[in-house]
Amino acid sequence: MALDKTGIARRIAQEMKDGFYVNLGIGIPTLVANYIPEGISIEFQSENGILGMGPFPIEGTEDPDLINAGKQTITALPGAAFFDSAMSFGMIRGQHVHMTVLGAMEVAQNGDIANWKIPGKMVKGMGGAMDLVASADNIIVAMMHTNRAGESKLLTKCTLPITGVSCVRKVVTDLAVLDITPQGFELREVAPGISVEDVRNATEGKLIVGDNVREMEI
Amino acid sequence: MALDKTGIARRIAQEMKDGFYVNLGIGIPTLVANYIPEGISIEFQSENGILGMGPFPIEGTEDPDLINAGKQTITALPGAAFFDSAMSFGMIRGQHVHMTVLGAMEVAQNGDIANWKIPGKMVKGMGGAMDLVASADNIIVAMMHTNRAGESKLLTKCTLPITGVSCVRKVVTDLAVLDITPQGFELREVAPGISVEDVRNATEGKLIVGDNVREMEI
Amino acid sequence: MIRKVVKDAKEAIVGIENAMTCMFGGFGLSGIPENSIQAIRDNGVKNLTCISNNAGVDDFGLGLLLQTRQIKKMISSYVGENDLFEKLMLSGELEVELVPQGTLAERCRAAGAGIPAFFTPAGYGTEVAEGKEVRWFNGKPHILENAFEADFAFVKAWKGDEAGNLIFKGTARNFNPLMAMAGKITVAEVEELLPAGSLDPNQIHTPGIFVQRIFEGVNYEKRIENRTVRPKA
Amino acid sequence: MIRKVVKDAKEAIVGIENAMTCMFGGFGLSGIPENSIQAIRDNGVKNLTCISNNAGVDDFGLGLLLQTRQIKKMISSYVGENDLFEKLMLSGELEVELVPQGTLAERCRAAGAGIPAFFTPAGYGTEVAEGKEVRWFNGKPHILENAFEADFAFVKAWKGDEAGNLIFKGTARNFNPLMAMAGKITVAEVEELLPAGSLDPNQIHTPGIFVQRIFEGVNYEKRIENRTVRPKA
Repeated sequence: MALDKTGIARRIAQEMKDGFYVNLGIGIPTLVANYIPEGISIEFQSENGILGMGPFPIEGTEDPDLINAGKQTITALPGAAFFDSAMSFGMIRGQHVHMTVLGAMEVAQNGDIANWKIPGKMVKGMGGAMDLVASADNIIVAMMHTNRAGESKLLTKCTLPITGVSCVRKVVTDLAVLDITPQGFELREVAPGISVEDVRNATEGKLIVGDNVREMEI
Repeated sequence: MALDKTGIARRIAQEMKDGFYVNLGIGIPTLVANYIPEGISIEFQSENGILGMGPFPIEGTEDPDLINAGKQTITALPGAAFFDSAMSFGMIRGQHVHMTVLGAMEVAQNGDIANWKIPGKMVKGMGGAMDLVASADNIIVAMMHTNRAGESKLLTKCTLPITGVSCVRKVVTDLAVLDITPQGFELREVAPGISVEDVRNATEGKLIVGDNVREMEI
Repeated sequence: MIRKVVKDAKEAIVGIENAMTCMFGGFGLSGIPENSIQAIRDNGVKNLTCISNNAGVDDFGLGLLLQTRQIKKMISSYVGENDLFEKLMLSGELEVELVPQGTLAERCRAAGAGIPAFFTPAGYGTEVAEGKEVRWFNGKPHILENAFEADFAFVKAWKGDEAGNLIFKGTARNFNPLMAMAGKITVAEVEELLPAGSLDPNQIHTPGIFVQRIFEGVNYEKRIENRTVRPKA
Repeated sequence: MIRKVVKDAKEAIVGIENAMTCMFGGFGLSGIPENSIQAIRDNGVKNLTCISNNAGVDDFGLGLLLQTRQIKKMISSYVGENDLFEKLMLSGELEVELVPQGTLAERCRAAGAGIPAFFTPAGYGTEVAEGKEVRWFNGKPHILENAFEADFAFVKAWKGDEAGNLIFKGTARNFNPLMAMAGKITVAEVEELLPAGSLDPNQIHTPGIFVQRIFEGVNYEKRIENRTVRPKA
């Protein structure tokens, strides 16, 4: 069965390594914070100016001066630090943030990503996404494998204006875990109950299937 | 009679305008702080990271964590701020500092200044001088008119490696006040008891003498 | 002490003119100069180019100046959450330049720090890079971005002193210190204005040299855009 | 909490190798990483390239590593006040690259902030500009300067916490926060090391993300280079 959003977040949480500073985008990526494996230490950065971001505040303790990049009220953990936007993106561009998890509208088999604009329809802006994808060594995309119309979001080439070039390293969808390799989308894992054929049918871009595809453990 | 260093400092202090942020170099420029006219407000910046620099500390209260760019122990006035070197030179390059007073070995009639290096003899480095002279709109040089060998320090062209190009606006020496103009060193004032001829004899570069040369009031 | 204290926002915006470029601090509705925005609306000045990470919401923040059609152009990184904005943009009434958030921040800082241009990897290969110089460093492509220029910068701080020093709180800091550096005239409104000497000089975020005018703001609403909470245990 | 605390300077410098490039915070003798410098001297590693605004004095600060001939090259803005330095430089034993102080600071920050190069007016028309690209902005010439690279950055702070957050005191801040951003491995020594949560997150100068190793230093001398005082009233 295809994963739900929580399942995608759980699977991505397994990618975290001890000592990582991590930036989580809006949507599914935000959920990842809830599933960090026991025994490893991670700190979350939000690009609007906090390191050491904690969970949402207890009702009644919200502070308008303490939000995340999704403009949600948050809390700060012991050891947190606040800083301005130039320093924040200094951390990002300077590759001090080890991993970025982002949503996407489309990912191409060469690692291009599109997630900021649908010409004529939606022009909200790129926010910090272009800085994030151009900088981090380790970009993971969290998204559904197909859009609401059932069309694949894993493409030969992006059709929407791109956010960054050849930057995505890994895609985790409701159906599969795929690495971006020079050959294309290399299938690593399938969701429980999902077949390689299911993934192939949902993937427009070039899919590489090796011998060692396994089922996700989540 | 030619001015002493204190006299030069007193004359330069008259150039200060209310609301100026000022950076004073090492040597004669440092003395300027002692002669700010009554009724105007000035704040001193030192490029190692303080705004609102005060006088030297009372004996016994020196703090190794509180020095100026000459590495002298100082104090901080109420309203002072400390900052890092990048922000400090941001203030300087960004022209937030209104006036810079520097010493010099040589000044050329086009406003070039040399004050950081004597090849083969003295190579201490430029410190912040190159940033200061390249940035400020209002650079005043405080120096003796001639060197110890009696040679003019106001030249047609600098002989030493320069610190900056066409940047000096005004020179105040023991003999005179001169503006740098497209025509050369324009004599504005002479020290009490000094004649225009004295200044002419001590000036190797092109000297412009208008009708309105007056005696310094200090 | 250099005199910088003004009475209120009305006095603080004196000199603002049609077609000027103005920066506004804040991220979403957090840390925005509420008083200055109100005063600009009351002033009625028109054809402004506004540099701000976001454009407020329909009835708050810079949304107020969109309602009154005082903004000709917005330079921002993210402009969602504002229906009027979308309508004005699609109808062509409002020009919009979208800039990656980190580039926006750095272009403000650069303006204040006398750095006219710098290379950044952000936006390479995208629409943002069109017409910009590309150069490779360390095996990676970068684009050349220029410093902004701004006639006024409007920022909001938590505490300030009469010397113009500012301290921000939490993530309300965001773009404020960078824009404070960048304005030809920087106006700081603060929740609490204190005598010089009241703030620890080690803790100043924006040294007073960057601030030309400062006042204690009134009636801060500090609206929360996206209230998210955990239930009480 | 990400683990960063090490026992002492000896443990903090593990991995340092001959011919590495190291940054050292401090201005004159103020804010220098005294413990780390001692440990590097004891370690004996050689042929270092050192980026530091100054080179210490004969018997303190980086002067200690000059005595032992561990430094191959100094990149600094001002190297006066050190006779041994002058002797080594003139004899050719020591390479020296002089950099304008503001450019030095900005090249450190740029390294940490992922800005590979930027334009600055400082040094145009001087020896410093030789071989560098010149470009005019706003009617003024500027030169292109590159970010530094450093294997290690050694910084000294007043207070630090176990999360690596740093707070500096007075003008001992200087280059320390910039170099902290720039090191592949940044070692912070602090006068007081506190548990996470002890420092106000609004007051952090260097967020812990930039610091890989932190320890509480011992026996700080904090020598004053140029003691100037007024007499007691």
